[in-house]
Amino acid sequence: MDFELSDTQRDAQQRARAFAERELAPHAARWDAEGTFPRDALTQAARLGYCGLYAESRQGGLGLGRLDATLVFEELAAACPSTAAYLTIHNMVAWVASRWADTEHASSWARRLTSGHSLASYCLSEPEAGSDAASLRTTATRDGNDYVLEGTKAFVSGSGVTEALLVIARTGASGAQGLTAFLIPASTRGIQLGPPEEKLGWRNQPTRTVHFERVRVPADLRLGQEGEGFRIAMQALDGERVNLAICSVGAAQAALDAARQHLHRRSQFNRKLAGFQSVQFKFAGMATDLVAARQMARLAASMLDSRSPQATVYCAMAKQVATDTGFRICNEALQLHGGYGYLRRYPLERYLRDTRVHQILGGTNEIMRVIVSRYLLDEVTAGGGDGL
Amino acid sequence: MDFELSDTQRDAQQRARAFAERELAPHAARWDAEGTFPRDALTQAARLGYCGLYAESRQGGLGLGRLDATLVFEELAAACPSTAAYLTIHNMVAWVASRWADTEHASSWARRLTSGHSLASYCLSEPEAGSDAASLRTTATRDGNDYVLEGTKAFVSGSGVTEALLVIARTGASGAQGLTAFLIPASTRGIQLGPPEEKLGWRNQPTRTVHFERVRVPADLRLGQEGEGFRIAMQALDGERVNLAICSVGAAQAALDAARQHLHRRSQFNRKLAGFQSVQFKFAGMATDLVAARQMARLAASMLDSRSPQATVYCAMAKQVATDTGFRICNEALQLHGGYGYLRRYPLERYLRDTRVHQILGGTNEIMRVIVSRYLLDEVTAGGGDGL
Amino acid sequence: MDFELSDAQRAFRDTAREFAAQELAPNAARWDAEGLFPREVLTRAGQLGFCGMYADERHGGLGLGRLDSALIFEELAAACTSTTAYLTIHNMATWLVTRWAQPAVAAHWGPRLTSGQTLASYCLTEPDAGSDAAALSTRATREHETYVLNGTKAFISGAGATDVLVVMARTGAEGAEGISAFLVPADTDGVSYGRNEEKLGWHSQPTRTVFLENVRIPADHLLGQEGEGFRIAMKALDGGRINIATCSIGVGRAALEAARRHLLERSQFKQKLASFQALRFKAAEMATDLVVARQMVRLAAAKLDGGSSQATVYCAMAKQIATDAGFRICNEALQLHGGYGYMREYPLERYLRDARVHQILEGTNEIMRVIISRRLLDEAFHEEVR
Amino acid sequence: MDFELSDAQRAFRDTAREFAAQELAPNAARWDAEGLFPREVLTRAGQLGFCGMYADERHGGLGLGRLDSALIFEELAAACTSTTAYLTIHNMATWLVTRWAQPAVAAHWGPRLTSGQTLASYCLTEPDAGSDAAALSTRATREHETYVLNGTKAFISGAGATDVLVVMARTGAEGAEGISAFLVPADTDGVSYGRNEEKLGWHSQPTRTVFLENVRIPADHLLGQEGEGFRIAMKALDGGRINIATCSIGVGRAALEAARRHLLERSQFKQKLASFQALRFKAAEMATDLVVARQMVRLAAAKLDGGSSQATVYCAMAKQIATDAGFRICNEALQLHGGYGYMREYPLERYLRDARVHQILEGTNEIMRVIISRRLLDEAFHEEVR
Repeated sequence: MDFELSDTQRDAQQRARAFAERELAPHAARWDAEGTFPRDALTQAARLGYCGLYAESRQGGLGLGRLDATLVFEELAAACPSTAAYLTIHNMVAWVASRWADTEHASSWARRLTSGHSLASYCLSEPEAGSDAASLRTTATRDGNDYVLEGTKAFVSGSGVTEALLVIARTGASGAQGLTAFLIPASTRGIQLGPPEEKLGWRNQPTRTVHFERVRVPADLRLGQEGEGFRIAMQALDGERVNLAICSVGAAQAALDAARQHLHRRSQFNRKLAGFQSVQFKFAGMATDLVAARQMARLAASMLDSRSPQATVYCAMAKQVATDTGFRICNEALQLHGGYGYLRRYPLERYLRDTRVHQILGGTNEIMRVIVSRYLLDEVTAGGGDGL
Repeated sequence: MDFELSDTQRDAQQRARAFAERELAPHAARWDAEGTFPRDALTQAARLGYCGLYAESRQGGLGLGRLDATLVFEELAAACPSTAAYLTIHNMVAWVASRWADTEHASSWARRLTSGHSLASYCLSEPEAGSDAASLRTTATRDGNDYVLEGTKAFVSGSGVTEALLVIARTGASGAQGLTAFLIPASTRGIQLGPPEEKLGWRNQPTRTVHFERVRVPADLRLGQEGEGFRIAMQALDGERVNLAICSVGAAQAALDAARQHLHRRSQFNRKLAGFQSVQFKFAGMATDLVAARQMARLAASMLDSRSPQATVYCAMAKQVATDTGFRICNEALQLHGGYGYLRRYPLERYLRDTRVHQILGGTNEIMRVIVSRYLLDEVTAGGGDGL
Repeated sequence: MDFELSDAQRAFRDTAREFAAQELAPNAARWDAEGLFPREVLTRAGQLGFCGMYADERHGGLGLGRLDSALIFEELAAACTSTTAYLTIHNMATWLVTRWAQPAVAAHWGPRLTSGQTLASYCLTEPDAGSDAAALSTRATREHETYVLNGTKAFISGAGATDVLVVMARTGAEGAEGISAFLVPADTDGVSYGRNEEKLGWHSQPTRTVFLENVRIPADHLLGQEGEGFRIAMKALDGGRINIATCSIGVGRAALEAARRHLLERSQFKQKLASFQALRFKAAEMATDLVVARQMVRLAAAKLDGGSSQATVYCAMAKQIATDAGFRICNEALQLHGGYGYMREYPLERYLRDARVHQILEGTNEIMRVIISRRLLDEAFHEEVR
Repeated sequence: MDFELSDAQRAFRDTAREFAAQELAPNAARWDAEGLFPREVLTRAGQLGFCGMYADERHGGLGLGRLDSALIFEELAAACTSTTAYLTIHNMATWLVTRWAQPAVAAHWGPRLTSGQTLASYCLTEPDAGSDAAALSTRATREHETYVLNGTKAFISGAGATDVLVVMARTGAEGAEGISAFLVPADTDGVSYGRNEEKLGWHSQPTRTVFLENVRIPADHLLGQEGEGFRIAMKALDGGRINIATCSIGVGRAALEAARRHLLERSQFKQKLASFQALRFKAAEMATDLVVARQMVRLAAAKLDGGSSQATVYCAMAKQIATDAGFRICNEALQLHGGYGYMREYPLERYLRDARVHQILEGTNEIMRVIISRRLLDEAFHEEVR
């Protein structure tokens, strides 16, 4: 057991921080205000390998571990939570593509994703199947060398500006076993986009409903085998939960840093805010919770890296704790700013808006509790506190 | 709408406070340490009418409203939470007896209870039916002019030192409709008591399991009709929830007062504890929550008084909020005392122990949420926030 | 002690509910999206008396108590929190004018304000005096029959769209005793505005910095006496805190109702959300929190109506509890909506944005704790606050 | 960075678990009820090295790190928190002696302490210097080859049943720099004890006030140098905080396991409690909180082992988070047991009573916030604590 970052890890962290401060931080407020998708910055990020951080190296990814990836995502999220969060989705898809592409056609797409030449969206949720992925209704019907997709996917991040869609669709019977994964060019005929949703945050990435009307996809863009889609989707989600957790940590760290500066700068009643004990106690609580949240994200990431059979449980724990903590810290940092925190001139209200969705996406935090309690109470081999 | 106490109410409050300070406060710690049931003090309380506060006046009760009763109970609980809590149970039974006694035999018992000549216990919960009262298994079988009771009641407060037992038993089919209420002399043959339970708190009142083995009860000690038992039990519980709520408020007020004194007396780092802003903020939060909890208890009591159809919901809300708040305030007041709070020399650890059970008794606070959510989500006529 | 609404109170509430359903609810999302200040609707509210609820009847007010007013504000806020919050500020300013202006000034402006023809802003906060109002530095200098005002006021609701400014300025020495209150017509020379601040919420009302540069007003525009301004401001704030707390109750109630509908309509895992016990418990807690908060607000309003010497501490308690509860309920209701909660198509994200500032305004909730602890720890009033 | 336990760590943990199951778990309830200090069992713990876990091997210690020790303490605390908490104090005192005593004194007392033949108490707190340790007023006056100690120490765990006292006393001026540390054999003339304090929990260890009246000890019983006592005490406290935090993890774990069993066994409304979603969510949150707290404790222990300059702040964080979580988990587990949780027949009420004091001891959790905020707000170390 060793809690220190290696020199390599520190280097990666520093490089990410420098990149984020240079390429993301100066623009984040504007992207948010104008709803600009930061394509150029993502291209810059791709040059550092950030579009395929943990994608397999045989497909052009950096092949890093998930723990290493959290170091990068945290730094990016501290500068622009929304951009970092989109990038984690792209990385998730790039990883799935790199891991399950087993045809030349699919591999060529995987390499386009890991290199950042193409960007990706993830199409899992449906209007009637949010938390309950096993009940998906979008169908993919085999027809010669193609599959024909029909259905609707909701809450698709990046849709409209991305080139590739990872789609989970039903090729077989109802339930989890009937699902299959496909990597589909966004320009394929029959793909219709809904209008961009107006959202509380994540405003620099479009979110749309995606309709599939007789969308014909060559069979060599299927990822994995028929029926393997649910397992792929769940594995992808485990990683994405850690990613969302660490993005919340990054944003919260930025909020805490902003609060610290404000407390030293602003005076009331002839005293710096930093001199009031109630403020100090609040700040101490925020800092402590932040360190704990970061540890949980890293612990879960390392469980994924070591392929622990309990990784799913730890990812769920980390996602719940870190995204709840992240939002709370952003909210408390806003409060410490008083009226200024409510204004767009300061970044706090943006952090609050951007982190809020982390408690919902990738499985709501209620679903995280479902996962943890199932392990705790239903599985034969699970212990109580001891088995954790 | 009027939030001020009337002069009569203030008088009642002051009288109760004076009684509590004289007869309860000086002995509470000793009763707790030695497990002494305060029979004499209860007899004194009876002289003021406190054994039948809201029992019907035709049976010797004071016939007060529930709101008036909360004023008395709060003051008693501030001096000795455990004694006050027992007294609320006695009052509940006395009220049931006074309300449903319809024979001379039963009425004579009702008058003994309201006058405090006899004390009462309430036998509802069973080892296998805690929250789920409708599934009670204790049976009462009609045999000529008697009923014969068989079964076991758990967690019976006062059992072994009280003279009368209010017992809910099954006379009919399964479910809530098959239950009937009886008032049974504790000396009746066949009633066997388990050993006194060792408990975290409420140590000046014995808690025992009560076994009924062929206990023969004259039919004229039945309260109400056959099949009315569940309804009686639930009405009794509504009132008892308000009582527990206000007992928590009383204990919390005492804890807050103790904390206030301590903060003015104790210095650290050359400053009174009351001078530290973090301490001030904690104290302010406690005081605010306490006022809110008291309001909820009074609101629910007034709903009972006006026979509001929503009284049950408000009683559940008040019980959950006030008992959670009461425990939290006692716990925080203990913390403000530092190491001293952990010692028996100070009353805080006793307040903590005594209030803890209020979150469990009279329906756990989880059951309170069941009640509120049922009203909110299942009843056709219920509104959301608007209907409340 | 009596917790029932009177018939008159029910009538006010019903009128307000009807107005809210017709005039506010259908437009709230649009006003938010487009940043529209609904001047006309406010004037229509004035026709019902809602622009001068607790102003006296001589000046066209309804002469209601704070408790009565809270019932009305709750209904309006459940339909559009942001607009109602502005309306409460207008009511506060209107009350100030009708209560403390000299007769001629009150006679002129009072009926205009109570009828909603004229709208008001309240100018207390300054860039360097947020929580510490007694440290404000805007100056008002007496010159013959006029006062000349110079200074900067920050976070002024309605500024730029209103006709009258109630301004706290320093006429004397440092500290609270040197402050006086003034009525400043917004079209007076020297009044200018910063840009409309972009904010997390409260989009249906502009927030601007107000610059006062040699603003010359007649001397009779002084409200109350010289040096009385801080006391007036604090009295206004007691009521303002109840008002903003009521706005939190209203929006919390709307959020709870939306959550309730969603739980009853939406299915996952082949069951209505309303059948999942964990979500049921959450809804129960939200409802309970709402009732607790509402009781506290009504208690505080009654204390203010009754002239209790402890009204300030009750108002502070109500403000803290209700604005915290309001935000929490909105946030939890958003969560119960899942992804839909995050979208503008549903009102939850707006509720969250609008409710958030209530924990900051009219004294942050930290300042509420300062007030409460000062009374209960430092002073001898402990026994009375129960 | 590596979150896995090594084989050696697993072995220590398993040994501790076995010992705990055999020697502590079967007796914990009785020790609590009867107020027994289990001296013999502590000596048997010493035979496994558990009385000198991080004392050096030269003096008979195991020479483990704090992280390794935390693994052992967690196992023991899950079986009997109160006894384990005392054992952690003994370990702290033992480490102090073996690390700072002069060679002859260390050679004499070290092996006795690490083996558990001799037990120790740690005497820092005074009646008027609780959180403010630097203000302590016990004096130690040098007289030739002796020191003479006078003063009163409060809340001393084990006092009256232990053989050695590690005492902080003032040899110089006011403030932290004037404090020195001493080893005082408990049988020295002038050492006397107050009555065994009645406490909410921790009944298996006596707590007494220690009176020092002209207690004369050889001058070589000074630990470290004169004036070094406060620094030594603070170093000891860093470790002590991890220890007490670990005790909270242990008892929290035991409470969670009990709750888990209860949920799986008990039925209401014809269903297992484990099938009610609201209770399932509660259990999930308890488990998550436990894992969070354990990670924080291990992180802090690793920082201490690695000699991090920020170890103190991590230890403070771990202490606050873990002792708060431990109490909360015990309290929630009690609630999940309903009425049974309140009865001594079940261990929950004991867990609650034992865990409660961890939020107070070794610096209250309020003092933890003082430490954390001082470092992160006042000093320049912010960037390193992540």
